[in-house]
Formats: sequence, structure tokens, C-alpha cells
Amino acid sequence: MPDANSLYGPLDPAPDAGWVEAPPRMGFFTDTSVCIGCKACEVACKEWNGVPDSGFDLLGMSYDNTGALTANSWRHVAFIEQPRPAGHRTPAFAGDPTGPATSPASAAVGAGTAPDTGTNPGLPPGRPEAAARMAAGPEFLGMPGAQPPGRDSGAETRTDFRWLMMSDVCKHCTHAACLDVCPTGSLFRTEFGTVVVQEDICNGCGYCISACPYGVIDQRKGDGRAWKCTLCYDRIGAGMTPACAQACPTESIQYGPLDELRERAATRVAALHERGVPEARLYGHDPTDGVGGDGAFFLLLDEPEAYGLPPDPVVTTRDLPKMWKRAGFAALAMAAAAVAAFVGGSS
Amino acid sequence: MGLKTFIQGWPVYRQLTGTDPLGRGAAAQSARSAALTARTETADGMARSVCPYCAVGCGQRVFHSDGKVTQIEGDPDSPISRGRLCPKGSASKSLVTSPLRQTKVRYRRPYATEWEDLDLDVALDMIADRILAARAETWEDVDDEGRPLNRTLGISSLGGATLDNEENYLIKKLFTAMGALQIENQARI
Amino acid sequence: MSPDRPVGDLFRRFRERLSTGPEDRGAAERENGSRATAAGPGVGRTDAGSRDARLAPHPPRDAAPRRRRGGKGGGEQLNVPPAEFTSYYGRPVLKPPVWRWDIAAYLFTGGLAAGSSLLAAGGQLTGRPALRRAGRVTALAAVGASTYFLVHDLGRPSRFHHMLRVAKVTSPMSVGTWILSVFGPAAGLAAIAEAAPLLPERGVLGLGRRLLPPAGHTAGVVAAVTAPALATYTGVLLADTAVPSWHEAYPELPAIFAGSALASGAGVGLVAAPCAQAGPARRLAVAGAAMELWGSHRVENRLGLLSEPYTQGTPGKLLRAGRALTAAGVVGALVGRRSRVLSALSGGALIAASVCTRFGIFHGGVASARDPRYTVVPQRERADRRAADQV
Amino acid sequence: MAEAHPVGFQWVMEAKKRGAKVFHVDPRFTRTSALADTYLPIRAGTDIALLGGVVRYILDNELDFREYVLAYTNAANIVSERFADTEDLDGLFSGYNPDTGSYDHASWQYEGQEDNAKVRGTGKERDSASGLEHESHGEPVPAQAPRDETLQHPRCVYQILKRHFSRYTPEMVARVCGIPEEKFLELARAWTENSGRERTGALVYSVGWTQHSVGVQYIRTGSIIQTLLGNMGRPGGGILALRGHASIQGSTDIPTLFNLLPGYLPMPHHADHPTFDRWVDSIRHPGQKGFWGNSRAFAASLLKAYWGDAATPENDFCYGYMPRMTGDHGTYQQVLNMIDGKVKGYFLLGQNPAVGSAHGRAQRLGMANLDWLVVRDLFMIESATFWKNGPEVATGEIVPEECRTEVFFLPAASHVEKEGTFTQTQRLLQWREKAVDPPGDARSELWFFYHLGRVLREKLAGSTERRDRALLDLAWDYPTHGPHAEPSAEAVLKEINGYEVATGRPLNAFGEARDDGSTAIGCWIYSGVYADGVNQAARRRSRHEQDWVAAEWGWAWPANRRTLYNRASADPEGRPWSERKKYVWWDPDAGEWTGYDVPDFEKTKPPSYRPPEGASGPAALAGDDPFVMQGDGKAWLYAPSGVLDGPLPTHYEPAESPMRNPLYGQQANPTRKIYEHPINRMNPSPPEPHSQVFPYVFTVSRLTEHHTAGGMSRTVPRLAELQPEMFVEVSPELAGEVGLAHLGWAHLISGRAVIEARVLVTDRLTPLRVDGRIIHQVWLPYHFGTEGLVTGDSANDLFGITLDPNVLIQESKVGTCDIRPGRRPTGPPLLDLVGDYQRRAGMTPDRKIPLVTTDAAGGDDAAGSTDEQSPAAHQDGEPHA
Repeated sequence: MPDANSLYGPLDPAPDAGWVEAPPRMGFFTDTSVCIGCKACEVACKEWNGVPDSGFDLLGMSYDNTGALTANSWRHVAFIEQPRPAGHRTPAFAGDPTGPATSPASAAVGAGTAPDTGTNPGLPPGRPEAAARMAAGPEFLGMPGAQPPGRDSGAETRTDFRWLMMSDVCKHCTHAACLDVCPTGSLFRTEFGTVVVQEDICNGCGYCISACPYGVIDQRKGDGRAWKCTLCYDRIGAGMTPACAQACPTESIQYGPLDELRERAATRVAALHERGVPEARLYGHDPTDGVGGDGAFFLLLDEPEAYGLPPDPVVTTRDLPKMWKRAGFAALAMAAAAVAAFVGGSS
Repeated sequence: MGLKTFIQGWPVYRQLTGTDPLGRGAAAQSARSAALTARTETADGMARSVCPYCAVGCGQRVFHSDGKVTQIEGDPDSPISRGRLCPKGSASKSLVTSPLRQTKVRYRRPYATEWEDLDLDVALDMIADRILAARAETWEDVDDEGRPLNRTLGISSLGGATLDNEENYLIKKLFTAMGALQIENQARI
Repeated sequence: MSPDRPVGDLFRRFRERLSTGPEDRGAAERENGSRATAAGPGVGRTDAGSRDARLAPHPPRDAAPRRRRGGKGGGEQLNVPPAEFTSYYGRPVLKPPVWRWDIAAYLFTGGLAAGSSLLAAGGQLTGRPALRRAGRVTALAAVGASTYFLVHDLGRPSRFHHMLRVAKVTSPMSVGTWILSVFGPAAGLAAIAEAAPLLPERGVLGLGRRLLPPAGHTAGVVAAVTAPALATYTGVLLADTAVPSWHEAYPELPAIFAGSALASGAGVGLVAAPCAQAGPARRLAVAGAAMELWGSHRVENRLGLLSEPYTQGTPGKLLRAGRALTAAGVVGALVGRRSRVLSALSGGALIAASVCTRFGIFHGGVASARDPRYTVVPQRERADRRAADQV
Repeated sequence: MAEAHPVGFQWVMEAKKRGAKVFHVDPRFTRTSALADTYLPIRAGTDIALLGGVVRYILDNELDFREYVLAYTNAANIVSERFADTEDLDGLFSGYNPDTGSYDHASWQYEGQEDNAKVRGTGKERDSASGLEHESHGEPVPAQAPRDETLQHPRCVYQILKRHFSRYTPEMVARVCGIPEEKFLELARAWTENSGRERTGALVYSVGWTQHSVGVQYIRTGSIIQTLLGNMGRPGGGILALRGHASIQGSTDIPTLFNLLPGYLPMPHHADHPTFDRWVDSIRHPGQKGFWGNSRAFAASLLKAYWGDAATPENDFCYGYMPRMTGDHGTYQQVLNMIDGKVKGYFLLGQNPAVGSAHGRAQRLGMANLDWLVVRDLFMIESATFWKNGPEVATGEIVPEECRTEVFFLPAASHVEKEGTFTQTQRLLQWREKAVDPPGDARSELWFFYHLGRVLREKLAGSTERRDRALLDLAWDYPTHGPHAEPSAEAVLKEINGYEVATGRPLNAFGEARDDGSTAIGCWIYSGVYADGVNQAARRRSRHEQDWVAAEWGWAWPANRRTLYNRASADPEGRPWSERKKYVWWDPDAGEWTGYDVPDFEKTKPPSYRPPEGASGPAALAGDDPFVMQGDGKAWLYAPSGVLDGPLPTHYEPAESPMRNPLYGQQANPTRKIYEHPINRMNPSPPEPHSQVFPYVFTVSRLTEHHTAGGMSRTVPRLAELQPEMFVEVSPELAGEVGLAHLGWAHLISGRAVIEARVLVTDRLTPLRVDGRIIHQVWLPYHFGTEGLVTGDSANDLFGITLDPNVLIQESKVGTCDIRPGRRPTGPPLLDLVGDYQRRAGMTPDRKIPLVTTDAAGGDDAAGSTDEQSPAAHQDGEPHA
């Protein structure tokens, strides 16, 4: 079995993967507090990497018609409409003759669409109540059912509103389960510490899809292979910036040496806290977390799960030694049972 | 020799003999991946251009190989855009290389229900004839009081605002000389 | 390697600045694992940033309690129950496995091949030719089917040989591939050896007729030695994923699959062998059933929320059917030791039970990945607990 | 701005990072609102009320930048006692003529100048969009108007302004716009607190302001605020028009507009400009201050560029060849003429009016009644296939077998397949290099028009018709290259820049223009773009290698100046207003203006310079007259002439509004351009009856993911997949009222059309409390049509045609409609539905729309009026940004 630290805990992954004199680990810091939801990242990525379209369906998920990261969308901009306070801003609809909010109800409807993304498994339908809670927050008490929206004449009116946008991407985990379970070596760790699918190797076994704790990677229909963000391996190898980060108009997506990005992110969080945005928090920045820290980490303004991120992911291979041990016991038991069955007994 | 190369190229061999026993990185890299480079690096040339969508005027670098556009991305030198592009600007390569682009002249005969093909030179000639006919038919030399009008109101034009200044200049110059006054542009809209 | 290596100077400074106090969050934390259902210190610390930044886990402004509806005299009903978790438009956080029925079928055939080859080896070594013959033939058929299923499930079947590019202990599928590539030819050779008596006595084929039995003997032993690995690695194959109900069941899955493999192998023996030779098969059936029932009982009860997918819907039905068939098979095997028909029926039941169990486990996991609840709730609880511990 | 100009928005984010406060005013909560500090939902079409409220707030609290206002504006000028304000006339100014629906400007003049002005009927001016023709053009106002530097005179501009805006109180803002008082005050406070000596504030708008029947006055109001606060001509200040197309600024500078010639020279009018001299004098106003004084040289040089050797001083440079305007020849008049069978042929050059222009049905029916149509585009657009796939084919209004229009579709070259310049929104020309050849038959417009001209001239060779002289004498020999004989864009740019006729030497600046035929200049304001024989627009010195003004990237007109009127960034003595905001200043040691930018002032004219008596042209500008294109060198808070709908902005309701104007008896702009054509029926608004038939307000704009009429985005899968369907955004309150469901269908009905869309019920829209009632607004993107990868009904079909009087831009940012759940009918029942609504709303063919809705409608007999002046009125296809 490999060194335990090779499976879990803080690690510089490139040297661990056999790269001698590896360059600094490169990554993304995506600051959602300045994201304007323009989707330039989605398009720039597709243009550079020749990623096919992911379907022409209206999803009803605010302005998100992509739905999720898939083999056909390596960047995905999430949109969340919430009748909740937005940092230090004046309530958007203060003083307007509003009724109760519709965001939870509309989000619940949006949970039900099932587009064909051209990938497998793509974007299965979701659970309406979890969608509603995404919009309403943890205090969600269920949606009014008897009345159509807006009919309530009660004192409850919506005044606060915020529209969260966030460009999601492969996390390029320090401990990447997709990579470790890949039986062909198609998924590999580059000298930059990123995780890349080699399209000439992948045979579409699908193991990486089940292994990813973030639901990032899936399989392209017709093609059969798994695809995901390469952090523009070809570009960064040539000293260029990945296509999405280069396009991003507001520097919401920042690319650079991970150490530097973490430094920058800490400064940014502190600045936001000072400016009265206490909900700003980092996600995936911590090398002591369940995946050893992400190569692509985020500044979020809500709980991770609202953005479709797992709140506390742990790389499955952390437990792999224990699993092999269990399998060994079971195998021994099996052998012993066989021996006993033939050796013992009377007939 | 062949076998030896084959064996040495086998990742399992590299796992066993190299720095990557787990087969995660260096050993698993394919020859293709090792040789990978950005296609902008190997392009035949790069034209410095400007985004054709809105009026911000973001700088674009247009990379091309074998007479085909292979990549369009932001120009980091531009003081306007600093290398960034919006989704539309980022989609410029798809715009100009789109299979939906029309590349042949299409002609719809009066009362026809379908398009037909037409030679470009013939089309140009036919259009010129129609201009001259419309002009002849609708020419106004002078007004009621004998003041010059020098014009036709039988020809109209509406231009988009993605035309170059040089093009607009020739359009206005030619139409003005032919007396076509009703020349308009998106700028009115 | 040095634990400090990845934590560069910049990052160290960053952490120091964020650090809330003198407390040392050191190596002890890093070593700790997390269990989705068990409270414990030092579980994963994804949300540490917010904590480090002196944030409550639910920042007060962010999660301001806002009653959405006025108390208008009961005129309102809830048509959607309050959710206990959040996800982006309620969508799954994980990508559910893309493996089709082939893989569930492979779980069965792989186990069947393993169980059969053990049976065959036992028969071979203890002079029970019927068991040997049936075991070898079944093993070959099952391993052949396994190979077909595995290749067929690939997105790019023509690239199946890429599986042999690397040998990765971190990839159960890679390990399994190498196991199969030992087991398969061995099982094949052993089965072919059964055809030796059909060969002519002279000539080249006659040579085969003479050499095959000892070769088959050796091959049968090799296959049998490999068989337990073949039967149990698939438990790791499923467990080594982010699929919540598979991963959390990692202690039990190998045992269940081992038991299921034994039982199905025993089933083959019961179907194929005369009563006189079937004794070991009956005992194997009992042992296998015991392992399988113990394991599946555990996964259906031990995992808390994550046991749910194994008890509901199709997976629940399959697993219940599997349990019933197993019990019936064992009882039949024990009761019917004199009856060829009853033995054969019992054998059939055991084989069917194995099919049900494998499909049940397979689909239970898929269901757990498809519903974000099973991903988010345990992780959220873990994060909240950790945050609470930090206060 | 984040929505439609995302890359420009990076600078807003940059400012925000440095502490700027960002306010966003928009009928709907957009991606810009999401990043703004404060969002103000507003009723569409009421911005003048909001901005007027800010003007009042400034004046009432004396928060103007007084030194700036006194020195650089006409605040102290005293206006004629014959002037009567909207305060006095219930929403009209003095001089209104109800018969022509236009004003006489005489009474608006400064004291003592009432009879000094040139007579010109403003109804005619409106028809020829004269407001635009002098875009940056000073009026013939006297240099020395009577002034009261104490600003106390009751008829000084400052006091008139104060009176005019006195009723724009916070309560009134709330009543009209639906913006709660507290929010309005937050905006007013922030704006004023962040303006002055040490700080500047910027104002950014798009066609959310221009596409209104009173659009020019929106911008005027913004200008008044920015001038009062001293934000003009200074770094971090100004008014930024975010234009919507790559070279829409260029399309106005080198216009393909019926009323303009390059460089904002007016197209001759048959009555006003019978001769070259009359034409030139109408531009330069002999004796006037400012840089328009040299217009004769610009005009002569243009004609010289057009007709080359044939143009001589003796024949007035072939002025006799110029076609003449007689009235309104704008695009909407053209379309109605097409419907009436008056137009034979139509060119569409990268433009898609079937989707992009107001009243799509009128556009398509017009095209169906032509002899021939030439469409040049990259893709097969709706305007090329109306005879086949248009909505009117479904309703039976267009039957392909009966539609005679002959259609030529010619594929066009894309921006990477040709070279040339775009002029972006800050007047910056940037040269594009050619990357690849265009595919197949695709050609540039340059190619098409050059060769079309060549063929026409060949066909006419030997013609003795007088009308053909202009074509035959045209200077039309451009060098060509390549297998397709592509004309040289650089050669054209050189001609635009201008050259010395004798030597061919490119001119370095428009100051070198001569009126004796020795220079030829295609567009005088672009003179200098080829200075020193170098293509200045092609300069691409990296931003890393120059300062933040980046003067060596491209070339800005005029004279590579990046901020206009930047003399105002220094005080009257030429010192920077503050160290923090220094930009251009007088260096007394060197005896010249210096700074970061090219000074927008004569380089060596000291601040103390005072013009001698009788001076004219640039020499008449004093050393502290920064607004050098104005006739008096001052910024105009009050426009004594030139803005056709009044010297001051006034809130009028949109042409289609569900409510009565709360401010005045006058409901809508009394000078707006109305077309009473059977196809163009406007929904009734109060005080007309039946306005409740169309109870809801709708507004349209862009999505980040699409571009205008969709020809360059619905055809691109990368973009089409991001916004794949036509939708309408409604508030939960309206959804409840009408019964609309998220992701369900709705159809919207106006007096022109019915369209359907998927419904997004969203908290981003809100009802507004306006004048005691609740107004619901819905929002639609206008990108959809019947062609392309993703299709849908066109929002612009809902609009009728009503135009701003100054610039003839249509009101397509606000209208009224009804909205109903479910899909629309198809086929003939669709027409029945519209007919039914028309009947219910009393929209009979003989209905007369009342222009004047107040008893005070004044026929103040006018002795005369003057030429007009308009602020930079920008027009293109943009939402509020």
C-alpha cells in the first residue's frame, strides 16, 4: 500500500506523482463575489477545448441553462435567486408593494427539468424541496400551496434580494479520486499538479464518474469517453492562462500558483468581512480538508450545498487501505470456508 | 529494439523503474500528452483584431493555420479590455467558422417558394440593372419650385453597425452619387 | 516526505493570519478520518475557512431567520414538505454511476466464477469429479461472461486493452483487471482440460489428451487461489467511490460478495452434482449464506440514513428477495440432501439469491448517489458538528 | 452594463474595489444590479422625473460645484422675458404650434436675442432629424449674452432651472417613478457627495435612455446634473454612452444616415440649402465662436473627396450633384412607404429589421411589397426569409406565391476576413488586421460597393443623362489586390483622413483643411488618423508600456483626444481642481497646456486670453471657455435652441402609458413624431379612454448571451445554448394576478401583434406603487426570431412606431400590453385576437391621437426660431446598463 499521505492529508501532488523538479502547483481561485454571471468562461472553455454543446433547453433555473458540470460543460455558471439580504446593500425592493417571494417556488419548478446534455448521466431532475430551500435558506418552512403566488395580502413582503452567481469547475483535488481509480492511467497528474483526462487513453470505463466527490466528471454520449476541465494543460504548458480565466471580465476567475492564490483569497475574505459581508467564506482552500485541498477553490457567499457543492467532501481513497484489508479478510474467510467445506464434514 | 522501445514505453515498466510507482503522473502520461502544446503556439499567424459585437471595442487576437481561424481570444495588450472577452466575444471563432454561415449567393425569384443558386458576378450585374431601372423610374430632378432634388426615393438601404468606417464611407459616397437619399443605419435604431 | 512541503511560506502565513487563537490544529486532525454517520473529532474540514474567518457556520445575516408566511388563519397548506437539506435546484451533487446492468451482472458472474472455481478445485483435490467438472465449466462460462460484460460496459470497448497499460493499487478496477487476467486463462485452461477425454488418443491431439489433465490440475489450483481475490475485490470496486451507500458500506461489501460468491458456487454444485458428491457444496452454501446475510443485515441497519437506499424501492425488494432465496436455498440444501431435485432447486435458489443481492447492492448505491440527500445530509451534519466542536 | 457590456463593466468593478458606490436604475433586477451597491427599480419611461428630482435636490441644497458652474456654464445667462415654462403652461413651453406639433424657439432665447435667431420651422427640423446633424455643433448664440454672476436674477438660467424642477420633489419622484423617497435620497446624497473638487462621479447609459419618444431629453437631464456637479471634462466623470455595436459610433461619424454627411455635416435640404454657400453658412454661422467656424473648409474638402478632379471652386465642388432632403426620409418612413408601394429596392447590409426594428410586422410587410431586396449577411436571417418563414406566412398575410419581392442573398465577409477600422464607444478607432480569406462567395461591403459602383459606372459610360453625371464624375479608383480584386481599406482610410490634392500627402489634422480645393477630406473629424502617413488606428502599443490614458493604442477623434472638453479638468486659471483629479492643466513656464491627455484646447492659448472684439471661430473662445465646440464655449444647462422639444427636460409619459402624467396636464411629448398609418395603431393612453385594455407595461433589452436581433448569436451554438428560448420575466405578484406559472407559457398582446413566450416568475421583478396605484411591468429579451438554432417570437413585434423628435429614434423601450396565460393562437385567429383588442380599445382607423392634452396649449406666435443644438444623442440597441 502506498504511503498514507499519498492518499490523504496535505500534499504537493506533482512530486508525489513522480514529477521531478515540478513547477509550482497551479490552480484557480474563483471569487464569486465579483462574478457577473456572463458565462464567458463557459464559452471560452468550449472554444478552446472544442467542447460540444450541452443541449438547447430552457431549464428554469434562473439564468442557468447549462445546469451542471458535464463532459460537455467544463465550466458551469450557477445562478441562485434569493430573497435574502445581500451584504451591505440597501434592500433591493424596500418600499415596493411586494408580496411573498417566489424564488423558492420557482426554484422548485426549476428542479424538475431534465434536459439532454448529450452526456451520461448529465443532469437528472432534482428534489423540489431542496431547491426551494436553496432559494429560501435554511429556515425554509415549505411553500404556500393553496394560493397562487402573489395572492397573499399578508404583511409578509419581500424586500431583500440577492442574485448569486458562481462559475464552477473541476476542483483538481490534491487527492483526486477520479485519478486514483482510473484503471488505464488516462486520468493523470500533470507536472502542474492538475488532473487531466488523456483523450487518447480513456476507454470510458466510467469509474471516475462514481469516484468524484464533486460530481464533476461524466461521459460524453456517442463518444463514450469521460471529459472534464484540463485546466488548459496545453495552454499552461505554453505559459499561457487557461481560456476561462483569460476571458473572465471581472477577474472572478483567477489563475496562478496555488500558494499565491490562497494568499490573495485570504486578503479578499478579510476585505469583504470588513465591508460588512460576513457570509463570505472560502471553500476548498484548506490542504487539511477531506481531499487535501482543491487546486480550484472558491470564495462563496452561501453554504456550499446551495451552489451544488458537497459541504464536506472526503476523498474515497482515504479509506482504501482499510477497504483492501476488509477485502483480504473476506477473501481469507472465503478460502477458509472452502477448505473447511471440503476437508471437514462427512459426505 | 522494437520490443525494447515498446516495453520502455509501457507505463507499467515506467511505474516499476521510475519515480511514479503508483502510476499517477509521470508514468501514466501518454506520448500525445507529453507532446501537447497550445495551438496558438504553432499557428501560422496571428492577426490583431477587434471584437465584432458591442461597442466596448475589446482587442482580439485571431490565430490562423492553413487559411483557417483556429482560435480567437482576448488581446492582453489592450488597455480597453486587458485581454478579457464576454461570452459573445469569446464565441467569435464559432461565429466566423460556423457551418451555418452562408457562403453561396442565394436568389429568390419573384413569386418563388424556394431559393436557387446564382453566380456572384451575375448577381452583381442584376443588382446594378435594378438600381438603374429604379432610379430611372423614380428620379426626381427638381421640386415644384424648380429647386434641385437630384434624387431617387425608390431605393432604400439599412446598414448594420458592424460595418467598417471605410465601408460606410464608400456606401455613403456611392449612394449619394447615385442620388439615393434613404440610406439609414442601426445608428437610427 | 516532509509534511511541510505542500504548505508553502505564503500559505503558512495565510493560515497564521486566519488562525483564531493559539490552539494548534495539528497533525492529529489531519490523520483523523471521517465517517458519515459517526460523530468524531477532526472530520473533513471543508468549511474551515468560514470558521477560521471567525464565522459562525450559518452566518447570522446570511441565514437570517425569516418567516416566509404570515399566520393567516390556516388558509395555507404546505404542498412541499420542508426539506432538511439544501442542494442546487435540488439536483444531485454527485454524478450517479453510469454503469449499466452489465456491471451488476458482472458482480454476479465474477462471484460465480470465483465460487465455481473453488468448488472445482475442491472437487479436484478431494476426488469429486462432478463438482470439479461443473465448477470448471461454470467458472469458464462465468468468467467469459464477465469479460463480455466488462468490455461491453466500456464507452470505448475497442480500447479495453488500455486496462493493461498501468497497474494501480489505488484502482480496484486495475487490480481486478490483473486478477482477471490471471484467473481467466487459468479457469479457461482448467475447463478445457475437462475436454481431454474427448480427444483422440494419438497424434498431436493425443499429446493434448495426456498433457491437459495435469495442466488443468495446475490451472485449477491457480484459479482457486486467485478466486477469493476475484470475489472480494468487487466489494472494494464499489466501495472505493463517492457513492454514499457504497462507500460507507466498505467494511461489509467484500464479505457480502464473498458470501454471495460461495453461495452461488455452491448452488452450481447442488445443481450439477449427484447428492453423493454435493456435501461440500451444502456446507459451502451455509457458510456463504451466513456471510452474505450477516453483511447485508449490517448494511441495511448500520449505516443510518445511508442504509435507507438498501431498504426502499427496487433495491430493497431485490435484497429482500435475495435474503429469502438464500434462506430457502440453505434450508433446501440442508433438508434435501437426499433429494436430487430439491438439491437442484436449492442450488438454483442460491444462484438466484446471488443475482438479487448483487443487483440490490448495485442499485441501492446508485439510488444513494441520485438523491442529494444522502450526499448532503451526512456531510452537513459532520461539518456542523465540527463547527460546534470548535466553538 | 454587466448584462450587455460585461468587459466594460470590469472598470466599474475596479472602481468599486477602490471604494466607489455603484447605483443601478433599471425596471428589472439585472446582473448589473446584482453587483451594484444599490438598485433602484423604476417605472420604464420615467427617468427624467428621477433625474429631475436629483437636479432639484442639488439646487435646493445648493450642492452644485459653484465655481465650475459659474465659470463654465450658462447658469448666469439671462433668458428672454417672453419665455414661458412648463410650470406656467401645464407641461408645454412657450412657442408651441399645435398645427405642426412643434415649437418656435424665439422665446427661448437669451434676453435681447429673441429676434437675432434665424428662422426655421421646427416641424421641418424634426422631419430631417436636424437635432442630430450638428451633434457637437455650437449654436449661433452670441458670445456676450447678458449674465448675472450672482445667479439671483429671476430669469437667469440658474433660477429658471430651479423653478422648472421645483415640482420634482422626492414625493413626486416616488409618485411618478415608483422609487421610494428614501431610496431616491440615497442616490441623490451619494451622487452629490461624490462630486466636486476632490471627487467625480460618472453616469453611464445605453439605449434604455435613447429609445424613447423623449430620449434626447433624458440625456440632457443627465448632462445638467453632471454639469452642475462639475463632472464634465474631468477624470472619473462624464457621461458614457454605452453603445451597442462594434462600430455604431463610426456609423454616426461616417454616417449611413439620410440626414448626415461624414463629420456631422448636414445633408442638403432642398429649401434651406439651394446653394453651396447657403449650405456652408448654415453650418458655420459666420461670426460664430468655436471650431465649427472652419466648416467651409470641411465641406469643400468632403466634396473634393467625393468628386475629385471634377470638383472645383468654380463649380462649388459639384455641390449641384448632391441629393436634397425634403422632409423625413428615415427608416420608419421608408418602411411605411414600402407598404404603400413607393419603394422599389432595399439594401440590408448586416441588419435584420424583421427582428431588430420596432413593429416587426410592418417591417416584414414592407419588405414583401418591394420589387427587389438585397440582403448581405453572414447568416440566413429573418429579413431574408420573411417570404417563406415569417409569422405573416402563418397568418396568411404573406403568400409566397403572391409575393413579388425578388431577393438576392449575398454572403458577407466576417470581421476577421477583411481589414478596416471600427470606432468604439469612446470614439476610439481601432484597425483590424485581416486573418483569413472569406469563404466562397462571401465578400466585404468594401468589395461589394466598390464593384457595384464600378459596374454602374461601366453601364452608364457614355450616358448623357444629367442625373448620371454624379456617378460618372465620382472619384472611384481605389487600388485593389488579390484574386477577388479587393479594394484597399487603407487607401479609403487615407481618403477619410484627407490629403493634399497636389501631392497626395496625408493631412495631420483637420486644421490643415482648406476651402480652395487644395485638400480632400472624407471625414474631417477623423483627420489625423493617418497623420504622418501612418495608420494611427493600427497602433497597438501594449498597455504595459504606456500610462493609464494609453494614448498610443488606436486613435481617438478628434486629434487623438481621449476625454472631451478636458480643459474643464482645470480651474479657470488653468490649475487642476485638485491634485487627486488632475488631468490637463496650464503650464505657465512652458506657456502651454499639458497633462495626461491631448488638451482639448488650443495648446498655447493661456487661461487669461480674452478674445478681441469681433473675433470669430476658435479665436473668439476665451482662455476659460472649455466647451470649445459650443457657440459660446459654455456647457448648457439651458438650451436656448436646438433641442426641439424644449430648452429644459420635462417628464412626459411614454407614448403608451397606463397612467396620466402626474406632473402636468400634458401627457406625452407634444412634439413626438407620430405616423398615422393604418398599420401603425398606437395603444390608447390617458386621457384617451380604454387604456385599461392594455394594463401592463413592457420593456425589452438584451441578454449577455445574445446580440441584438440574434443574427450573430442565435446562429452560434455556444451562445444559443446559454439562452435557448424566448421568455418573459414577470413578478410573482403579476403571475398571481394573471395566473402565470414558472416555465409555463404566456402570450402578450399589443395593438400590433401577439407574441408568446415561456414564463419566468422571478423576484427580480417587482410591481411599483405609482401615483396611488400598482403598476406591473414585464420584461422581454428582443433577440428572438424564426431563424437560427434557437427560435421564438420577436418582442419588437409588439411595438408601434413613435419617434423622438430630435433624432427620429423609435420608442422601443416601453409600451403597454396585455398578458394572458397559455400559448397564442396560430393562423388567422391570431389576427382576430389583435382585431378584438383593437376594437375594445377603440383603435379605429380614423382615430386621431391627441398630441396636446392641456388647455394651456399655446399658439404663442413666433417671430422666428433658430438653428438647433443637441447634446450628444447616442442611438443604438442597448438596455439600461
